[in-house]
Amino acid sequence: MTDISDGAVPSGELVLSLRGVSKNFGAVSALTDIDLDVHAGEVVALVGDNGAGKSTLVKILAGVHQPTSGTVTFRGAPVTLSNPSTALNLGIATVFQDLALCENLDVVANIFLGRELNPLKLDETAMEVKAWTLLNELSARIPSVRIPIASLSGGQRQTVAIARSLLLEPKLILLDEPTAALGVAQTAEVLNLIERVRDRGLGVVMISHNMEDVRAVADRIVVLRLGRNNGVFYPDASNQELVGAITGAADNSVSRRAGRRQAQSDITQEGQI
Amino acid sequence: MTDISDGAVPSGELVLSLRGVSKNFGAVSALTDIDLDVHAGEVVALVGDNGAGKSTLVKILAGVHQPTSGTVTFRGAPVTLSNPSTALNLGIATVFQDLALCENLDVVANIFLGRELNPLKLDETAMEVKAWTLLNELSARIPSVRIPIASLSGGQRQTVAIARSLLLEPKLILLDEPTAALGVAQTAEVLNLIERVRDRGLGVVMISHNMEDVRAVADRIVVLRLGRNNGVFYPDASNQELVGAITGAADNSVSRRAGRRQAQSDITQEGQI
Amino acid sequence: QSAKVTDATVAFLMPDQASTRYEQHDYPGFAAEMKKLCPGCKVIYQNADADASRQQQQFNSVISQGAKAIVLDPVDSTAAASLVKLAQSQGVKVIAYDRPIPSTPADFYVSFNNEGIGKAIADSLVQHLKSLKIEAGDGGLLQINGSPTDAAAGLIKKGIHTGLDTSGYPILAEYDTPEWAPPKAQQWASGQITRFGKKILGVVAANDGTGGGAIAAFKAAGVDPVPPVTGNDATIAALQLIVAGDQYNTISKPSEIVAAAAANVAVQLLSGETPKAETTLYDTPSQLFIPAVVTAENLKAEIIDKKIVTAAELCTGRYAEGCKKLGIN
Amino acid sequence: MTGTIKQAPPLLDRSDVRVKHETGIGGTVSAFFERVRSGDLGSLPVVVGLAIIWTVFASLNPIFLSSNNLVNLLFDASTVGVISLGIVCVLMVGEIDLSVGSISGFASALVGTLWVNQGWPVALAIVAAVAVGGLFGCLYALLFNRLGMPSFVSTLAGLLAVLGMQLYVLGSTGSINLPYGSPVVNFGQLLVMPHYVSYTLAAIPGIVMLVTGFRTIARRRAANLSAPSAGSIIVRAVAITLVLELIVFYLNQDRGIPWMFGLFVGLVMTMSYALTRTKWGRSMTAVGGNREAARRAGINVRRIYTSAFVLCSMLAAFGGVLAAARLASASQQAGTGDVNLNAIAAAVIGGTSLFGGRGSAYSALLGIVVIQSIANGLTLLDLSSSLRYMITGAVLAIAVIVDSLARQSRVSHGRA
Amino acid sequence: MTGTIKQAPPLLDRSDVRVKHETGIGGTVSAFFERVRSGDLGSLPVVVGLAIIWTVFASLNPIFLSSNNLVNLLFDASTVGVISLGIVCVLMVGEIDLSVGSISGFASALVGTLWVNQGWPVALAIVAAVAVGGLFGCLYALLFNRLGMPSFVSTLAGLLAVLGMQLYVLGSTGSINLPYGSPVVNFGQLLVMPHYVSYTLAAIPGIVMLVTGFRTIARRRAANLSAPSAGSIIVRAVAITLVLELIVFYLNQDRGIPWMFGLFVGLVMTMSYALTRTKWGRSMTAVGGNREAARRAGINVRRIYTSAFVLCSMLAAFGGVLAAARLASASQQAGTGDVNLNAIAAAVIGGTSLFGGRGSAYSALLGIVVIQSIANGLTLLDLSSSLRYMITGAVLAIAVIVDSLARQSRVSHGRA
Ligand SMILES: Nc1ncnc2c1ncn2[C@@H]1O[C@H](COP(=O)(O)OP(=O)(O)OP(=O)(O)O)[C@@H](O)[C@H]1O
Ligand SMILES: Nc1ncnc2c1ncn2[C@@H]1O[C@H](COP(=O)(O)OP(=O)(O)OP(=O)(O)O)[C@@H](O)[C@H]1O
Ligand SMILES: O[C@@H]1[C@@H](O)[C@H](O)OC[C@H]1O
Ligand SMILES: [Mg+2]
Ligand SMILES: [Mg+2]
Repeated sequence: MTDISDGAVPSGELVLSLRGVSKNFGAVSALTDIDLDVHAGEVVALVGDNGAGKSTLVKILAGVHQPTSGTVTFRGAPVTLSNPSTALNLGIATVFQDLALCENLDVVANIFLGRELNPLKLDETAMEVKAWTLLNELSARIPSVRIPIASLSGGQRQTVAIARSLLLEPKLILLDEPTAALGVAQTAEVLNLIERVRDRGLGVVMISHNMEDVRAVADRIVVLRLGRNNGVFYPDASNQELVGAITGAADNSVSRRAGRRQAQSDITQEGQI
Repeated sequence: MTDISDGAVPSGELVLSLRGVSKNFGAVSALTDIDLDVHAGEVVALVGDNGAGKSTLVKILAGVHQPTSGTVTFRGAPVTLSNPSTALNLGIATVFQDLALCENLDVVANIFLGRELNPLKLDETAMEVKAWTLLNELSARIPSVRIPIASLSGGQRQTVAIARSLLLEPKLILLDEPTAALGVAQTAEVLNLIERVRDRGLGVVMISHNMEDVRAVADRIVVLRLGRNNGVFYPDASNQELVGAITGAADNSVSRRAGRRQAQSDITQEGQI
Repeated sequence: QSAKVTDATVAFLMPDQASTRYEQHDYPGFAAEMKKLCPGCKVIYQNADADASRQQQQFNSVISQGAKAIVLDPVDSTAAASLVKLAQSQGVKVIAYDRPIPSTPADFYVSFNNEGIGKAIADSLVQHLKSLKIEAGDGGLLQINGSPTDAAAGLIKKGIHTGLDTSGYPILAEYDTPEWAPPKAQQWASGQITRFGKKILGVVAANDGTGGGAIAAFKAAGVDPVPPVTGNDATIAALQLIVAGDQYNTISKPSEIVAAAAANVAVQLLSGETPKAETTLYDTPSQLFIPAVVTAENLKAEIIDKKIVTAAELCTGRYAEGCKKLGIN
Repeated sequence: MTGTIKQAPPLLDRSDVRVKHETGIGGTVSAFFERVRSGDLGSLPVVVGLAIIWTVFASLNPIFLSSNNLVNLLFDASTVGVISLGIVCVLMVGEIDLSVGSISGFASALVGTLWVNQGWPVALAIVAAVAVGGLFGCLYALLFNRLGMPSFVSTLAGLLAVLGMQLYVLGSTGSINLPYGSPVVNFGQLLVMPHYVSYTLAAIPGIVMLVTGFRTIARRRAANLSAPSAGSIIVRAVAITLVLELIVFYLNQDRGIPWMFGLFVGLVMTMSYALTRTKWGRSMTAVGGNREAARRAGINVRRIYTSAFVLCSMLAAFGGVLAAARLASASQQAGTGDVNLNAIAAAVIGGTSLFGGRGSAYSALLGIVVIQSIANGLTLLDLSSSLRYMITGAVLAIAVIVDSLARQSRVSHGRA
Repeated sequence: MTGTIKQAPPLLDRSDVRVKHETGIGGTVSAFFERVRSGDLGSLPVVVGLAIIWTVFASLNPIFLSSNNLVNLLFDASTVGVISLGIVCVLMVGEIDLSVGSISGFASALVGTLWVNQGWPVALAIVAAVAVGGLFGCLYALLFNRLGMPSFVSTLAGLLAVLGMQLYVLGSTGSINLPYGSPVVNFGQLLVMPHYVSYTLAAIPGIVMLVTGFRTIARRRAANLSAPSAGSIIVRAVAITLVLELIVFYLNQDRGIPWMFGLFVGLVMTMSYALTRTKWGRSMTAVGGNREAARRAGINVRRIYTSAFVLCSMLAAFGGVLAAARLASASQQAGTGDVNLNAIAAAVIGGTSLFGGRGSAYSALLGIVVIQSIANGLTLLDLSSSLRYMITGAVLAIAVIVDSLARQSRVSHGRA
C-alpha cells in the first residue's frame, strides 16, 4: 500500500479530467465546481457523506445527467457526454448505485443488454456460458441465470450489475458503491477484480462508504462534501482525517461513538479485572 | 461486549420464535427448516452469503411472504402473519432491503405513510416537524423534506426508511441491511440507535454484511447458508470463524485475499527495508 | 303454383340500434307474419350494431345455419354488394330491406324510401312556415343530418336538400351528427342559437333523437316558443313532444307493414314463386311504401287510430292534457 | 447528537446550504420565474394551450367569446366533467374504467324509467341510479382484488354488459322524455346562480387561502419551520379573487354561472381536498405510486382500490343523470360514442398520469374545458364532418404540445 | 478462484443445491404438473377459457363447431388480428395506439381510391396505404420522442384526424366496392389452402422444434450446460404436430384453411421470432420494462419507440387493407366502432401487459380468437341486442377469469 502513496501524481496517461463541473437540480446545487483527475492504472476512491453528490458526479460521467457547467476531458479531448451510449462508446463502463437493471428480463439478458451476441439470431447458449463464467468469477450464488432479475436478492442483483460492466473493453470503470449489498466473499472478489482491472491499465473510480475497502484498493481518495471538493487523501491517511473531511467536523458521531465505546469497554474491562 | 457472550440464553422475554420455517419459490427452496429465537432487549444479527435467504426470512416475519411450512410464535402465541398490516399491528416494524418507499411521495408523506396524523385534515406542520426531528437524530443530510423520494440519493432514502420504522412503538424491529448505503456518520448513528432501542427492551434483528458493525452491536449472530441454519455465534467469535460459516469453507476468497495481501505487504516491506 | 315451403330457415338482419324501430317493430312484425305464413319456418334475427364487418359475419353465420332466404338491411349499402354475390353463389335469396343495394341487384327490395323521407319532412316543414306566412328575410333553417359514416343518413340528407334547396329558405348551417348522438346535436344547435338567435326559423333534423336534441337546445337557451323542428321514426318520445307542441313533425313508420311484406316476399321466393313487383329500383324488383308525415293535426289518425301506438302509452302523466286537445283519450 | 442540533441553523428546514430559498413577495415572483424557466409549471401550460385555442376560435368567430356561448360551454362541460372526475380516481391508483360511458347511459335510463315511467320521486330515482352505479364499481373491485383481473378487461366486459342493460331497460320505449319544466331538467338547462351568489362564491377561494395561509404561517413559525411570507399569500389571494370575480362578472353579463357547473366545481374541490389533505388521498397516491410499498406500510390496499372503483362508477352514474337532465331525455345513445374517451382524455390532458400515483382533481376540470372548447368552437364554424374531425385532432394535439414542451424542459432540469 | 470452480458440479447451471431439477420425459411431465400446481401456466388458462366458451356455444348450437363456421371464424379473426399484432408492439414498450381503427379505415379508403378510382396497380396501392400508415407512426414517435407527448393523447388526436381524412378521401362516393373476383377480394373471401399445403405447413412447427431442439441440446452439452432431454423434445414436437394436423384435418372437411389466416399466423410467428430471438426484440422488452435502464445500457431508446409506433401503424394499415378485401369494400364505417377496442382487448386478453415489458406475439392470435369466438357464437343464437351485449360482457369476463385465477396462484407461489 505504502508503495503508491509516495507518488502524488501517478504515472499513467490522464484518462479523465473534470474542471469546474456543477450540477443544479432546480433550486438544489448538487455539485459545485468539481475538479477531478483519473489516470490510467489508477483507482480513485470517491467518498463523501450521504447526498454529497457522488452519484450525481458518476451519472454525469456516464452520460445520464448533463452538467450545468464545467468541462469534461476524456483522454485529452474535451467531450460532451450527452447520453449513456456516447459514454459507453468512449469506453466508460458504469455500475450504478441503483443498478439500473430490467426486472422483467432474466440474468443473461440483463448482462448482455445492448451488447447481445448475434443480433439477428441471439446466441443464447454462448451468452449463458459467458454469464456463468462472469458470475463465477465474482463468487456469485445465483440459482439460475434464466430467472427474471425481479426474483433475485439484493446482493445477487448487484453482482449481475457488476458482471455487466466487465463485458465491455472499457478505458474507465465507474463503480458506485459496488459492494454495498455484497456478502463478504463477493466483496473480496470485487476488490480483487478492481486490482486486476487497475493492473490492466484501466482507470477506476470507486465510490464507497467503507473506509477499509477504500483504503485497501484506492490509490487516491477524493472527498466530496455538500457538492464541493473537500480534499484529496492517500490510503495512509488516518481514519480520523478521512471521517473529519467527510463529515466536515472533527467532533462527529463517528468519533463520539468510538470514544464512548472505548470508555465503556474500559469500564467493563476494569470491572472484569 | 464480552459481558453478554457468556450467557447463551439472554434474560429478556422470548419475543419471537421460529420453528421449522421453510419457503419455496417454485423450484427454488429459499429457506429450509429455519429455527430462530429473539428475546426482548436482544440484538440478533442475521448474516449469510448473498442469496442465503436473509431477506426472505425478514419478509416472512413482516407478513410480506407466507412461509411454505413451519410455525411463528410471537410473544408466546402462535401467529399467522398473513399480510404486512397484521405484522405492523402486532408491533413488528421493518426496514426492508429494497426500502419500499413511494417514489412519487415526498419525504414527510413516506415517513408517515399509513400512520398520518389527523386522517381527515392532515396535520402537515406537525408531521414535518416530527420528520425533521427523526432525520436529524440520524444525522441525515436531506435538502428538503418536501421533495419526492425519487430525487434523493441512495443513502438519503435509506435514512428515510429507517426514520419510518422509528415512528411506531414496536416490540420487534427488523433491519435488513440498514447501513448498506449509509455514510460513516449515519452508520454510527444507526448503530447508536440500535443500542438505544435494545436498551429500551425491544428485540432487534439486524442483517448486515459488515462483520465489524455486526460484532459492534449484536448479542448473538445467527448464520444462514443456502437457506439453512448454519450455526450461532457470539460477538467474540473470530472473523475467520464467521466468514467460514458464511461461505461454508475455511478456504474462501476472503481468507485467500487476506493471505495474499499479507504476503504482498510482507514482500513490499522486505523490499523497503 | 309450386309447393309452399313448410320448414325453411329465414334470416332477418338489421343494421343498428340507433333507431329503435328495428327491434321494436320490424323484427316482431316480420316474425309474426312468418308465423302466419309458414309456422314451421325458423327465423333468425341479428342486429349488426352499425358495424359493416359484423354484418358480414352475421351473414356468413346465418348461411352456415342453413338460411335459404335473407332479409338484409345493410349497414353499408355499397359494401352489401359482396354479400349479395356471396349468397347468390350459394343459391340463397336476398331481400334488400329498408336500404337499397344499388350496385348489385338483390332478389327483391322492400322499403320505406329514405330519400323520400328526407324530402317529406323538409317539405312538410317548409309548407308549415309558408302557411304561417313566415318570410325568409335574413333568417333560415338549420339542418341536422345523421351520422357521417351512415349511408342511410346520406340518403336522408340528400332528400332534405332536395326539399330545401328550392324552398326559398336558406340553410344557415348544417351538421353531420356523429353516431346520431342527441347530445352532440344539442351542443351543435346551442352553438347555432348563440350564432343566429332569432334568425332560426326552423330545424330539419334527420331523426327524432337529433330533433329532440335540437329542441332541448332551444329550451335551454330560453327560446320560447321553440321554432318548428322535424323528426323521423315516430318514437313515443317524439310523439309526446308533438303532443306537447315542442316538435313539429315526424315520420310514421309502421314498420310492421314493410316487415310483413318482406316476409311475404321471402316465403314466395322460397316457394319458387316470383313476388309481384310494383316498381324497379336499381334493377331490383321493388315494393316501396310511402311513409306518412305525422304532425299534431294527423297524429290521432295516423298513429292512434292505426293502432301503431296506444293512447295509454302516449298520454302518460303530463301529456294527458295535450292528448285531450288533440282529441285522443 | 446534541452537537448536530447545536450546529443547525434556526429553521429546521433551512439547514441545507445547497438549497436556494427565496423570501418575501419579490422572492415569490422570482421563484415563479425560476420555475417557469426550468419548466416546473403545474397546470400553466394547459392553461396557455387553452388560451391559444380560445384566441384562435374567437378570431374566427367572435361569438365564441360571447358570455352566452361560454355559459353553454359550462353547461356542456359539467356532465362529462363529473364522469372525468371519477376517472381521475381510478387513474390515481393506476387502474382504468372503460365502462363509465355505459354506466352513465344506464343511470340516465334508470332515472328515466323509475321517475317518469314508474312514478318514483325524482330524488329517490337519482339515488337509486347512483347506487346501482356504485354496485358496478364494487364488482370491478371484487374481480380486481380477489381474482386479480386487470381493470382494463373487467371494465371492458362491463362496458358491453351495462350497455346491454341500458338497451334492455329502454327496450320497450326507446327513449324517455324527462318533463320540461321539472326541477331536474331546469337544473340541467336553465338554472343559473343569482349574481350576488356567484360573486360571493368567487370570493371564497381567496378568503380560504388567506385564512389557512395565515394559520399555516403561524403554526410553522411556532414549530421553527420556514413559512411563506404574509405578503406572498396576500398577493396570491388577491390575484385569484380578481381573476375569479372578473370571470364571474363577464359571465353575469348574460345568464350567469350555471348551478350545474357550480356543482361540478364543488365536486372537484371536494375531491381535491380529499386527495391532497386526507389520509385516504395519501393512500390513493401511495397505492398508485408503489402498490407494494403501500401494502408494506400497512395500508389496506384492497379497500383503497375498492373506494376508487366505487367512486368512479358512482360519479359516472351521477354524470349520466346530469347528462339526462341536460338533454331532457334518456336515450339509447346516452353514454355511447365518445363519452368514455372524452372522460379519460380530459383527465389525461389535465395532467393525470395513466400509470398511477400522479394527478389532481383539477385535471378533470381543466381537461374537459379544453375538450369542450374545441367542440364548442367548431360548432360555430361551418365545416364538413371530415374537416371537423381533422381539426379536432389537430387542436387537441396543439393543446397538449405546450404541456409536453414544458414537461420536456422540466425533465432536462431534473425536476421530473 | 480455481477453488470455486473445483467445487462446482460438472454442469455450469446446476451448481445451486436449492433448485430442484427434473430430467427426462418423466421429469418434463412432472415439471409440467408442478407448474400447473403453482399456477405458472403461460397461455394455458386462456386456452382453457376458450375451450369452455367453445363447449358452451357448441352445446347451444352444434353448428358452432361445424368446420364451415370455424373457417368463417378464421377469416374474420385475421383482419383485426393483424391490427392487434401491431398493438402488441406498442404495448411491449408500454405505450398505446388508439388510432389503429382509424388508420385501418383510412388505409382501406386509400386502397379503394388509388386502385379502383385512380387505376393504380393494386400492389402499389396496398404498398402506398401501408406506407402512409407508417407515416402516422413516425409522427407519433416524433411527438413522443421529441416533445414527450404521451401516446394516449397523440394517438387520440390521431384517431380523430385520421378518421377525418378517411371521410375526406371517401367524401364524394361514400364507399367504394373492390371488384368482386379480383385477386385481393378472393384472398379476403374465398382463397383457402389446398389440403396438401395446409397439412405440410402444420407439420413445420414440429419439425422446426425437433431440429432446433437437437441443435440446442448439442450446443449446450458442448458448453457444459444442462440440456433438455431428447425424449422430452420429441414428445413435445409430436404432440404439437398431432394437434395441428388434427385441426387442419377438421377444417379441411369443409373449405380448408384460409390463406388470409395463414398470412396472419405467419406474421404472428415472424413477430414472435423478432421479439424473442433478436436484439431488437430484447431491446423492446427492456425499454418496456425499465426505460431508464435500457437507456443506460446504451440502447437507442428513441429508435426503439419509433420502430414500435411505425410497426403498429403499418400493421394497422395492412389490417385495414385485409378488412377491405374481406368486405370487398372500402367504406366510411371501416375501422370505426369497436375495431380499436377489440384490437387492444385481444392483445390484453392474450396476456400482453398494458404497462409494458411483458407480452408475446401469440397473445394477438389467442386474444382475437377468443373475441371472435364470442362474437361468432352469439350470432348463432337468436338474441336481442341487449342480451347479446350482456352476454358478450359476461363471457369475456369468464374467458379471463381462468387466467386471473391462474395468475393469483402464480403470485402466491412467488412466481409473479
Ligand atoms: N433528480 C434529482 N432531482 C433533484 N435532486 C436530486 C436529483 N438527484 C440527486 N439530487 C440531489 O442531489 C444531491 C446529491 O445526490 P447524490 O445521489 O449524488 O448523492 P450521493 O453522494 O451519491 O449520496 P449517497 O451516498 O447517499 O448515495 C442530493 O441532495 C439529492 O437530493
Ligand atoms: N420472489 C421470488 N421468486 C423467486 N425466487 C426468489 C424470490 N425472492 C427471493 N428468491 C430467491 O431466494 C433466495 C434468497 O433470497 P434473499 O433475498 O432472501 O437473499 P438474501 O439472503 O437477502 O441475500 P442478499 O444478501 O443478497 O440480500 C435467492 O436465491 C433468490 O433468488
Ligand atoms: O329510421 C332511420 C333509418 O331509416 C335510417 O336508415 O337510419 C336512421 C334511422 O333513424
Ligand atoms: Mg450515491
Ligand atoms: Mg437481502
